Amino acid sequence: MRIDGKGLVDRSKPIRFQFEGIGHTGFEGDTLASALLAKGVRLMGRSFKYHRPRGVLSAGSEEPNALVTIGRGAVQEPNVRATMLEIHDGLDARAQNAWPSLKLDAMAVNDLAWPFLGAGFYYKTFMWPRGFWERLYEPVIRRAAGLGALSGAHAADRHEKAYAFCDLLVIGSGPAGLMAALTAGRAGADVLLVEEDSRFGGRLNAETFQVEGLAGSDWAAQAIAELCGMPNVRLMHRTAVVGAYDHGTYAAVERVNAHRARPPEGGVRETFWRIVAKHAILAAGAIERPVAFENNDRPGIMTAGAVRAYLNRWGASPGRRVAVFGNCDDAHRTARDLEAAGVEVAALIDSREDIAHPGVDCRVYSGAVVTGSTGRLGLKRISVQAADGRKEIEVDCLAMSGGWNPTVHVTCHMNGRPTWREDIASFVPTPGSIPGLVAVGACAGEFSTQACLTAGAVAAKEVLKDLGLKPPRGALVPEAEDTPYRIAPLWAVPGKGRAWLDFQNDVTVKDVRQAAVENFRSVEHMKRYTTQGMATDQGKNSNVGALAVLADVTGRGIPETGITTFRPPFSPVSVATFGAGAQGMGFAPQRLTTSHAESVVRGAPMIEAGLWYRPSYFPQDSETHWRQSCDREVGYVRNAVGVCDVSTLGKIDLQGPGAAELLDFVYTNGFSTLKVGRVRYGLMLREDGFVMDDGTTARLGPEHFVMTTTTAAAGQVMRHLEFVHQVLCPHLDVRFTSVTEQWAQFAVAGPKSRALLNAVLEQPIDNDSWPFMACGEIMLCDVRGRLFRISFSGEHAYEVAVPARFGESLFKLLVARAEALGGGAYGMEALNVLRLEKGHITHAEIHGRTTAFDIGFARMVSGKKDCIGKTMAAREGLVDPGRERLVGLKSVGEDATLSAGAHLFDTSVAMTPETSLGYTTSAAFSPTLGHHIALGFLQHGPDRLGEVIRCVDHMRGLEAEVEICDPVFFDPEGGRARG
Amino acid sequence: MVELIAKSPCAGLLPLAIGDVQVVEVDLGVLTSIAPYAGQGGATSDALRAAHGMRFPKLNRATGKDGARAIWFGRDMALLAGPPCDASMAEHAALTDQSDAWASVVVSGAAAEDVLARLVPIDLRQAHFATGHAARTLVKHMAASITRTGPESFLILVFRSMARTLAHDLKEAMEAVAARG
Amino acid sequence: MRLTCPICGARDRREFYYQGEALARPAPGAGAEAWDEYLHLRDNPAGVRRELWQHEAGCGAWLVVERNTSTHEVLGVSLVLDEAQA
Amino acid sequence: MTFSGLRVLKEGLTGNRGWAPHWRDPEPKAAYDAVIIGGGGHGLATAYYLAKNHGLTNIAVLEKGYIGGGNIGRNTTIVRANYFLPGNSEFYSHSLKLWEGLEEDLNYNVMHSQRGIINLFHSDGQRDAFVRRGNAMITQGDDAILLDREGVRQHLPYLDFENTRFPIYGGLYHPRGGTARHDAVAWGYARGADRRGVDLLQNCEVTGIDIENGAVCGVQTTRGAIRAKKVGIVVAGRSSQVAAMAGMRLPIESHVLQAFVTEGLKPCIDHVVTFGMGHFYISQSDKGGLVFGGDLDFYASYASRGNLPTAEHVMEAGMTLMPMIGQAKLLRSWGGIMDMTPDGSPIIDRTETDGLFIDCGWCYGGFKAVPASGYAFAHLMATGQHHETAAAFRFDRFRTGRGLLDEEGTGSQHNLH
Repeated sequence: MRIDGKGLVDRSKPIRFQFEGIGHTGFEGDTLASALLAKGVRLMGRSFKYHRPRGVLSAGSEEPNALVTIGRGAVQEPNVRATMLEIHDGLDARAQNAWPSLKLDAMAVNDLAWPFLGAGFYYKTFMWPRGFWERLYEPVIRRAAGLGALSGAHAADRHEKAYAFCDLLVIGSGPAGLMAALTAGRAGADVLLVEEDSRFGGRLNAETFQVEGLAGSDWAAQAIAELCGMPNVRLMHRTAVVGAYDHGTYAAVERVNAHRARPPEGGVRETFWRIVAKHAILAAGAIERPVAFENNDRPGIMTAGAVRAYLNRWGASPGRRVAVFGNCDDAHRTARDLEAAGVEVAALIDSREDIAHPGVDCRVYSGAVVTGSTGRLGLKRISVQAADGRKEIEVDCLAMSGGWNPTVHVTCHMNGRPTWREDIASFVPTPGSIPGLVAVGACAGEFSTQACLTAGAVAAKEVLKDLGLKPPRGALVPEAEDTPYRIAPLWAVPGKGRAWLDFQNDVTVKDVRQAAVENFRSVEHMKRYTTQGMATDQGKNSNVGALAVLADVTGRGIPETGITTFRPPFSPVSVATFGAGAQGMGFAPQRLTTSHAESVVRGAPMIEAGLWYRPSYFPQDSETHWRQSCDREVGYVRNAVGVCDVSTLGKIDLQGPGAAELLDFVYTNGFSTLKVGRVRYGLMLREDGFVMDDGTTARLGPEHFVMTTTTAAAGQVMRHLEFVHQVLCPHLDVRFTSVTEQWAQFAVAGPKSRALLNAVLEQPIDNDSWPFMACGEIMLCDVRGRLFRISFSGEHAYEVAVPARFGESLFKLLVARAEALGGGAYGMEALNVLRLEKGHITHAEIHGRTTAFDIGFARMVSGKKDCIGKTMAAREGLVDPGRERLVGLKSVGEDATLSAGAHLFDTSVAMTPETSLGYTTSAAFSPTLGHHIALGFLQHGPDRLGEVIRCVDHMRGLEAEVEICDPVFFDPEGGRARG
Repeated sequence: MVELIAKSPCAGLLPLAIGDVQVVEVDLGVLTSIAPYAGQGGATSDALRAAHGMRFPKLNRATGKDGARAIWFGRDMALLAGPPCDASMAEHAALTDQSDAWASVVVSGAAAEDVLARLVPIDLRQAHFATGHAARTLVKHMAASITRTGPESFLILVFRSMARTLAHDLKEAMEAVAARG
Repeated sequence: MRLTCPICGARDRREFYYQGEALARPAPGAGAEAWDEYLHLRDNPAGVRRELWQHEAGCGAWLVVERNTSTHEVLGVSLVLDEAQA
Repeated sequence: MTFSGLRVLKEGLTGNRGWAPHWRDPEPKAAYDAVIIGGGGHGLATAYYLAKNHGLTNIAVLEKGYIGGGNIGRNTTIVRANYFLPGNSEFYSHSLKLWEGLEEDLNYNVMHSQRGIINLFHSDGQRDAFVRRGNAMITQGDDAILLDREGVRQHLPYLDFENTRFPIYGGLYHPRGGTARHDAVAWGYARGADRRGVDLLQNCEVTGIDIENGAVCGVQTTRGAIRAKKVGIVVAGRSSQVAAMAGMRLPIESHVLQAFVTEGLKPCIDHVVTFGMGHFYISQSDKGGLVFGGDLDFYASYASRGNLPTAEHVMEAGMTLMPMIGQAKLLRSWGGIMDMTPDGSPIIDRTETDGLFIDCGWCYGGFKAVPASGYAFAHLMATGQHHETAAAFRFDRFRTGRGLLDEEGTGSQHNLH
């Protein structure tokens, strides 16, 4: 029922929206909850287990009952709190977890079966017959469980992340937060004030108190106006601080456009803020707690503070005839405010015997409790046990207050435990729980407006002191309401029926009692056994009540019983917001070579390799299968000349008098003996003796080297070099830096490679001027470059490097020349076949579990010097001849397909883990040899050359007899590379 | 004689102008990383001043000006941007040509700070990161060098191969900031 | 989590690479036990320990970080190179 | 009391007055034949199998807090047998077989759900690695199926197959893999052990291990001294501290692993899905929450809480792989303390002290191992001999290099597994 003249909604701005398919009108400033209550709609949801009819319990983000689904398809959002959802034109909200309709929900039969569905019932049944769990029970349970539904469509709205830094973060803009921000802001501090609500002011907007003779909400508006005028203060509303992390880092979610149907073009729905604050003041207020009595969960029963909020802020009375039930003076305000607003108050029921007169006209029952309620889809009547007997009172709304719980949650995010305060029967934050953060105001258990204002100012002054700033002069704290907070704990009203503690998860006092009986007496056990506190409100409404009931049945005090841990996030965060910027390609950078565009133009499928993209093969029109392209490209290299972009390999430039010594230490083999103008292959171990990486290193000058790494390990090797230099060998005077990106480098491989190069080099080369493993500077089309005569394919080959700006141009030139010579570009598939034919290893072989001994390179570990990994590589277990060691494999008789990942067995033995002698790492069809070849690791491998074994790939359904051979299948003498 | 055609890292990706923020690719000229050898820091700085008229930058700072700038580039390293590094420096420091290794862009405009706040995990506000300040940090997932070159302009370097991702990330941030109005 | 790099100042954890406890590399001939200790065995205290980190996405310096593994409190950060000279 | 549907019915009709404690809270005795330090999943399972398989019932489990309060109470509940190195394969294969009979064995519904696990791969190289793994699983007698891209699409149509940073090439499907209700596993073993006479001593923290001339003779606890000729240490997350009481250093560094759960949702993810390139894995609990996690925070920690960079990375992985979960809301995050070893594999071994045994180093693979770990550790404690399925989990493999079990191939840096 809307009350004329009350509330902060803008009645000149009506808004049309739908709930459950029915159109309603609300006003700008309304939430879905306030707008529906104003229309007399009380039923808004169904509970999780028993599908009980539910209405709003609260007026904030802790709401456990009124959860709805909005949007459709790609922007469908389930589990939206009606209490936080700002209505907007076209809003279409639907109830959840109800079928066929909210009013008539078939699953409500569960409520009749409640005696069989108590705490933990499912641990005791559904065990027979075996196998029925997956097939029958679980599917039924899964369908019944859950709240709202995802649409299944890819998310469509954009989200973003951002960083913010400040000297002081103020969390919450109620009286304490505003006063803290004003005090620090006026002193010139760098302040960030964040407010979860759409409107600054906190409870000042929900109460009728005056501050400095102004209405609370007006004073708040005035304070905000002053803060907006300060260049050193930033204000963020619709922003919830959801987590406190180490060293002053806070996570916050800003609902930038989440209160609209869709974000504007280019805009984001929400922003995930990483806030770094030197100091933080937590002024998050408090959350009122319900009282447990029989059927205390009916639509129309809500917290007293929520009733005041709807009445005072939104001008909407949740009922026409309201009763108020509480255990503290605070509840009396609700009766007073309602009466002042002309709403009929049927009764004020206070569980305490002696209370000061609340100053209301309605009938006051002291020492009385509400013992039950009736009304299937909404409250009709309450039963009251009063001093003068039992009463039945007709009401459509009950405002209940069990007292207030300070919002301690964020202070527990770093394992802090709150402290119990007997006088207010609540937990308060333990100082120091979050380094650099102080809690003030209601969230520190100070409940009067005056106390909140003062505490905010005092806390801010402490921060100013630490920042070395002068606090503003003059009397700062305005006059405000300062009534004491009187309460006598009332957790559960005795009774036979079910009294709800955790509304959403349907956990009742009975369930907690039963858990205790079954010896789930630890608060953690009770939580896990009953699911109390595991609903979407994470126990904000139920933890303390349930804990008190548990303490009572186990005969312990509340502090001894302890409390479960509050963990981030404070309020739920969309995965799209927390993971913003990653959908599609944003998850990791894309690295493109200079030949990328040209490769794409040539139709090459681009494959991912260590964040880079490389061409798989270059198809030609006549070709229908990648193998045809691959075989042709292999032919280029074996018979004419092929060109391949190898720029993705890591390149590290090392200079200085200590360069050679550093290389000697990181490589198993020596480099100080390498001549200037020569290249050498090097093997690099991890300190545990296994192979880390391999590659060639060229000596460009007496103290100047260029190391190449594999594409995959480039980053790891760079970090390793820094480690070795800074940590292990600081005495070495060497400097190194990555030049991977500086050079575009292309392999030119094949019998006609020199012919091709000589057509573009200013100084032609020959076998004497540029023998195998030679390197040096060259001039190529007026560009200074580098030429390395190295070969991964085993052919007469070179790698030519030019500054990257010329990469695309040179690639086109080289490919065109190659084509003129009967060759052309080749991709990763061909490159892999070529290296395999030569028995050259890649990370398929050096996969982190193989040693130099395993790959047959033991002789490459120099005996003359120490190197990283040398000692541990000599461990007895790593030099055992029985280890799986590298061999070549080729099919026997008619060619059979060999595959990588197959297991190796002796012929005619049962295939068991014990008889598995090894596995294949790489395999391909060799067009050069006309049959399949593979590399693999085999126990005693090199000692078994010539023997025939079985190669079995269950996954691909392949099996073949293979002959064990040397890993080098082609040109073992290596004459072609030298020729 | 065939001529090789040069192509800049951000060719076809930039410029971008969204809201009141602009991103343009800049040609910084020759880039040379200068890493002084042990105990050669002072000599390197003197040589740099003699040859190019600017000191070796202090930690997290840049010296020089547009056209000839020395940017602190990490532990014991600076990046000389502009003139070819004088050969005499080689006796004090390791010199490495980086001219083609980096994509260089300038982000400018009233909201440049807001745009970068979406991508960079350090405080780039004027009071904490003034003109002439330089940092090695991240731009979203990319290692980067960031230098404030003016009240509303930042010079950003990332690996050449990541130019497309840089342009994409900046564009999304600029659109989001612009949409806030 | 933030670490204060002696060169770059306070930075977010995402800029750093963590390697492990700061230990001295044994001599090549130190024996199997010494190498087993270096590579494998750890005191692994629930409290303060010295660790090796690298400011990988920043200046590239390797750091010795004194940190409490129970509270994540950082007691000190220094350059490995300075430690070597000290 | 035997649990059954009938029992639930009977109690329901009689006001649920007949329920009894799932386990007793006995006072500690002065001496036991054996004590197990640690009332987590592995410790409770050890006690259960000591009693069931070896008839040792005069034993106690010493738990410093409440039983099931360690990593068994905070994990992502995945159960699988998809290892490929000999030494691991047979162990996890045995564990899965025990899982498959666990409800009947314990008379407790641990909700073991064999919904199938799909490990996605994103390159030819990864496919080959998974093929090797799958072949090892088949050879071991377990199940594995290689799915191509279309095969994955049939199972997981909601993945982004068009516009994701690491394109999906296919997956290794392990139909018998799945999940279980983690707390119920602890409670089921606790109840099973208790019914066989084992004393479960909660709030009983071990403060010292008594050793006389090379042999263990008891422990000191916050509830008094307890004599025992055999002591088993099973305290994942605190292994180094407890081992130190016996003067041992372990090849372990403790790290934090975060996990996450969303608000309840109607069924939308029916399998366990893992995304190697993003270090991301996800399943949906029977209650409806999406349960997911990623990689370690990578710094040593006992704080059982993590920080933002890893959490963000996990969410980002989810968004590039399956953007349909964008509007699911993260409800809760937590962190567990992981015993990280130099090869990523566990230790079930005797120590240099007679009668003192240890079961540790589960990294973040401990949950699925609970049955086989308890089974093998009980065997070791009772017989002094390694159980055949766990013979490889020895200390000396690091010193000798013999029988290292490095499934990741990342080497001896503790946090890289």
